[in-house]
Amino acid sequence: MDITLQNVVFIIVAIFISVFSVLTVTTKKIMRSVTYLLFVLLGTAAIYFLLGYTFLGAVQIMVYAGGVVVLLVFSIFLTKADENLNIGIKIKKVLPILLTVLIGGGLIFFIIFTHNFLPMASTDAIEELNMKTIGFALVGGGKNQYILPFEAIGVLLLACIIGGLLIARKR
Amino acid sequence: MGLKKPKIKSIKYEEFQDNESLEKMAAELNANGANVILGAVDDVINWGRANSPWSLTFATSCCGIEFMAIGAARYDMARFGFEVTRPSPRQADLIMVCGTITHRMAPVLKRLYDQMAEPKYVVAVGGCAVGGGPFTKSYHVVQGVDKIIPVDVYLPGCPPRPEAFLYSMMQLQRKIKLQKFLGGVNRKEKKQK
Amino acid sequence: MFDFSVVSSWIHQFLTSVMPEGLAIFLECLVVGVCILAAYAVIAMILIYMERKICAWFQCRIGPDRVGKFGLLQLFADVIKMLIKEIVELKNTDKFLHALAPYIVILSSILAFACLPINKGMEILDFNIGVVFLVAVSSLGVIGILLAGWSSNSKYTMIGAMRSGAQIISYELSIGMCLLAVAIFTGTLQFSEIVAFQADGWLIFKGHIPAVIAFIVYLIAGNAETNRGPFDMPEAESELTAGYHTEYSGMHFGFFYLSEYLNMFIIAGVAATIFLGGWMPLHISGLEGFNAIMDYIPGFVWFFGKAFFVVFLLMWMRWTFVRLRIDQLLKFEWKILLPIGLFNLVLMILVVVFKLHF
Amino acid sequence: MDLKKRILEIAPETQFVEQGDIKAIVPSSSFYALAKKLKEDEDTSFDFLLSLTGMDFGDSLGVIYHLESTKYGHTCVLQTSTTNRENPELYSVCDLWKTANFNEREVYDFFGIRFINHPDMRRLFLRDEWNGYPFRKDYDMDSNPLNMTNEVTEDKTTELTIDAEGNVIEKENTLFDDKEYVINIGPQHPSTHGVLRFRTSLQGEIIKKIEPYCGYIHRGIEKMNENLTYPQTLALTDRLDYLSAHQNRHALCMLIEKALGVEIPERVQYIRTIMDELQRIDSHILFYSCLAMDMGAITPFTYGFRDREMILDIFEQTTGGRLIQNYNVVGGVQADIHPDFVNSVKKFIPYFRNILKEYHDIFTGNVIVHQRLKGVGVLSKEDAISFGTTGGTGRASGWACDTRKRKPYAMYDKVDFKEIVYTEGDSFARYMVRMDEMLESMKIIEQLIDNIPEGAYQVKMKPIIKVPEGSYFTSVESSRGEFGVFLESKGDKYPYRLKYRSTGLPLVAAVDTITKGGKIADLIAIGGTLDYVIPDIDR
Repeated sequence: MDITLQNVVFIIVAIFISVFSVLTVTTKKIMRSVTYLLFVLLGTAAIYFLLGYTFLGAVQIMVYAGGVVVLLVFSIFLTKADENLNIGIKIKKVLPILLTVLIGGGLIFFIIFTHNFLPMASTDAIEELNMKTIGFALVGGGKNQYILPFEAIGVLLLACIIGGLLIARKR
Repeated sequence: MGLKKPKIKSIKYEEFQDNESLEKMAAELNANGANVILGAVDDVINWGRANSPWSLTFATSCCGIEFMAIGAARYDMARFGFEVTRPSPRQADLIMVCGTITHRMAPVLKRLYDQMAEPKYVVAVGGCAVGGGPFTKSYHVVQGVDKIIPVDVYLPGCPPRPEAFLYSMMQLQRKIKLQKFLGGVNRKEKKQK
Repeated sequence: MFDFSVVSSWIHQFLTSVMPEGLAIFLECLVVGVCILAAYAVIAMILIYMERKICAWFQCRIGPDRVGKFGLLQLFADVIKMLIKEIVELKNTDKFLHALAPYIVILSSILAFACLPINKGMEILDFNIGVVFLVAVSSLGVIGILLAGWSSNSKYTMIGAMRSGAQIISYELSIGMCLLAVAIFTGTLQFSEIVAFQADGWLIFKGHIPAVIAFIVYLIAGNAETNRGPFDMPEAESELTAGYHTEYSGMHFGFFYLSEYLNMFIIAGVAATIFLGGWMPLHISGLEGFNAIMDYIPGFVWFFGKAFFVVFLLMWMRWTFVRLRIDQLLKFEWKILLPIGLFNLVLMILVVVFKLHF
Repeated sequence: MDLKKRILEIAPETQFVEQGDIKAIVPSSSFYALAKKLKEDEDTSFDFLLSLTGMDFGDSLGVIYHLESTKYGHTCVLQTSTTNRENPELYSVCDLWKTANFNEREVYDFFGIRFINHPDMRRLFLRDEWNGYPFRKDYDMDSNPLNMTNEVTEDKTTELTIDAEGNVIEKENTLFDDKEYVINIGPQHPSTHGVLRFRTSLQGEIIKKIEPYCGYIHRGIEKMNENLTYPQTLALTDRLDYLSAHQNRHALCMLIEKALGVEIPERVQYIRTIMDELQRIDSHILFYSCLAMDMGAITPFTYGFRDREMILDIFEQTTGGRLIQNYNVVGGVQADIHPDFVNSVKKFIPYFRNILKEYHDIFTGNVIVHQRLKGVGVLSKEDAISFGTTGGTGRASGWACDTRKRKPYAMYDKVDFKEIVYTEGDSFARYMVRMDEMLESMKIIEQLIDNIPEGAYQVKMKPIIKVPEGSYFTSVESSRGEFGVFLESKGDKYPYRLKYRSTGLPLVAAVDTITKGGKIADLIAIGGTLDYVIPDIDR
């Protein structure tokens, strides 16, 4: 297997994501944890861009990096969070943790080894998805189109906004 | 009405008034012993520092109004690159002590000075900052800011005219241009035993 | 019309002829990256010089004129000074985050800067969802600001950061509305296509009323997005000393300073691209001779000319108006600007559906 | 109504001193009752405490109160004292007049007199750990060397109260508790106009409480005066409120002239009046500029300074000084006016009339300015009188407190001008009062400038001036309120006690009341419109 630029970039991004994922859960400072999470999300976006899913990548940045992380930072500001996350692992919790790790790891390795990956890098699959296709898929009513879920999410968000306003009003 | 000729110990008054002889003195001080490359780098750095001293917005009394005046239309210190006055000591290069420093203010001024990032310069503006001014005999006035922090340029007057402010800034520029960042030291002092 | 893609494809062909394609692309990326950084720095310096001169002009002053001819070297002096100034380390703070924050801010503005199409064939990041990408990366900057405010461990910076966060997040909506209106009109989200769409007339002329409304709303919201007066609440010199970057010194402060100006340029550049035709020359249908002459002016001149015009408008705003209060500012966004944006969106849809545009 | 009889009715032990201004000496035990009566009775209603001065009489320590009624305009001077120098205690009047709060703290700071029932007995100007009381005659000047340790801010204060048995006990009050979000604005802050410090308790962006800390520019001018001859004391008045340097000095000169009984030539009166009004315009332009700058508009700031320079040129022509003129002397003015003076003033006025319109165009008419100023920081008329916020601030609240109208001096009773009074009491009214006052000032100058009579510009005075024994008080309308000078003389060439009624101290005392419930940004706008000058507050 020859090493293409694609592969090199992928490996770099993968290492980036892995390192920061580990840091996110191991750091003892909550603010740093959020920052590392930001890097992980940005790395994920980079993978999307690498795959040619630019729309997904942009949405990933906008919603997760720009939205969720900002929300997290704000909530940390507004609540009185302890500076350090000194949560030691208790003996009671060791078994469930181990179980989760084993099952999760097993699942991932199972998928990796059994799934038949398409040879992405060799074919010219790196073609940007047309915006129009996505747009019509989102608001179209035909087969494999998503008007119903789209509307449902819209109503849900509206309900969230109204609920939020109500809670804020009461204070 | 003419001014009486003042006497300055270290320099002739005519030379003190004349910009060229001051520049000559500066060149002489600069001339000896700098490495060619490092000296050139030094010159660039000093040129940069000298032409952009951003001052802290700091004023305690009367001189502060004249300080505002040099920022405004007629005197316009922006011409020299002193334009930006930063309200945060971290970002300022220079503190113009405009006005009297009292005993209560002294620790605060010291703290402001300590908060500034190197390189930092101090101009003592007005009689009060230079040596207590009309309030020397007061129980609550510091007899000059040089009792608390090192001063680079003294600017007398009560309050000094805006032109004098600009002149003091130019003197400070001269002083900055004499500094050695990389290429050696200005003056070698013998180590005391 | 000069097409820059001729140059870039020639370079690409030359490079691929002497080395494998992967390496060539890598090299090109490197060169482009360096070019972006250089352009970023140069434009920031031009902007700062411009701001000083324009502000001096508004205020009956002269502005910098002693350092170099017309004070042209003033900015170099500032940069040299700032580069070698001490970077203060604070006690009892998270030093890593404190040092990281300016880089996040500058990263976001460089990424957004790279989206601007400067000339025909000279688009660096030109996705088919370019507009969405721009909005996405520019929203990253707010994290840097929040981190800067938090990690300085000072009440002033904290209030500054909170204000800034609330302000940027709110005004992003209005910007989104304006961009959406444009997207509806042009039917694309790709910057190069938006520009190409305006070949027979700039959008502000083609789209008439809704486009003009969108342009004005965009200018206001853009001004707020860059934290410049009259919306410079987070920095509000007279209230919070220097807002979220109070505790930053040396080049770290320099990054905030640069990114503020560059963000302004990005706002202006996007406005120039989507409303004023980007690098498209001014064409008046019927006047063929005039159009031909206009075509001789290279595209990047058009682009920068328009962008700097918008920058001038923003500076005019800044040096004229009084600062708003934070609650008034948010009220202004949620109660006035956003409804106008939504209404304008509907208007734009009507215009497009009934083909009322030129 | 005979005030003397009235006072004797309430407090029969009162004695009257008739050297200089008539002064009623009241024993400390009956003082509070008398003060309460004088304030609350319908026919006296002394609702304005003009000045509160601490005094060291040598054997006893005391306080002198200058009271005035805004309803009837009559005044009276009360004095009370205690002979206990170790532990002096007097009754506080801060529940009658709100301005007494800060003034009593000042007296405590300088003389060590503790006021019973005062809620917040802390030092006002000096550091908490200061040794001794500097204004006492037996104070050792070297007892307090420069202390460079950082100040510790206490959140607790003591209050002296009287318990059921009539004993004085100490009570502890809390300024800020630990849970409050307190930020420190100042002493080095771009918008406090110098070195004032506000500790501000916030709830989000909303201000819950403000505690001002003064003294960062306290230079002890009043104490220094006690060792200076009368002509020497003049020099320090200019440095008090440097934006009404001329008016301050006018007040002190007037006081000394009044005490000596010197008749001042009319030419001098004309010149002084014109200079006062020019100074007022100068100060109000600066007010406009600084307000604009505080609110984030730098362009109006430079416009203001551009035009201010023209007034400074006129000053410089005649007096040789730009900001601090040192022009008035006892018996006249330092030098005759410059031959070009009349011309340049006449050139300036029409120019400035036009410029003022431009100011209104660029700043007053702006929607954002209206949003920021209207309805923000309202001070009611009662509060204004109680705090003694004279000047533009008082007039914006509907209190016609212009000294030029109330107690005319110099040429003010002969010229025609309107007293600008607004009733809203908000920041915008405070701003508009000053903008309109500039027009009135120009009107006054126009009436005088052409008719300056010929004559001497100075009365020859004796080289050593000795003011006859007694106590005197005069006040002028300075740029930002009633500036009063109180002089207690023992017949020496030095004043025994010289006290300046600060125009800014009542404003700072009122800040907490005005800003309550506002935002931080409002504090800046309010501070801008209150227009205080810190060296004047701290003296």
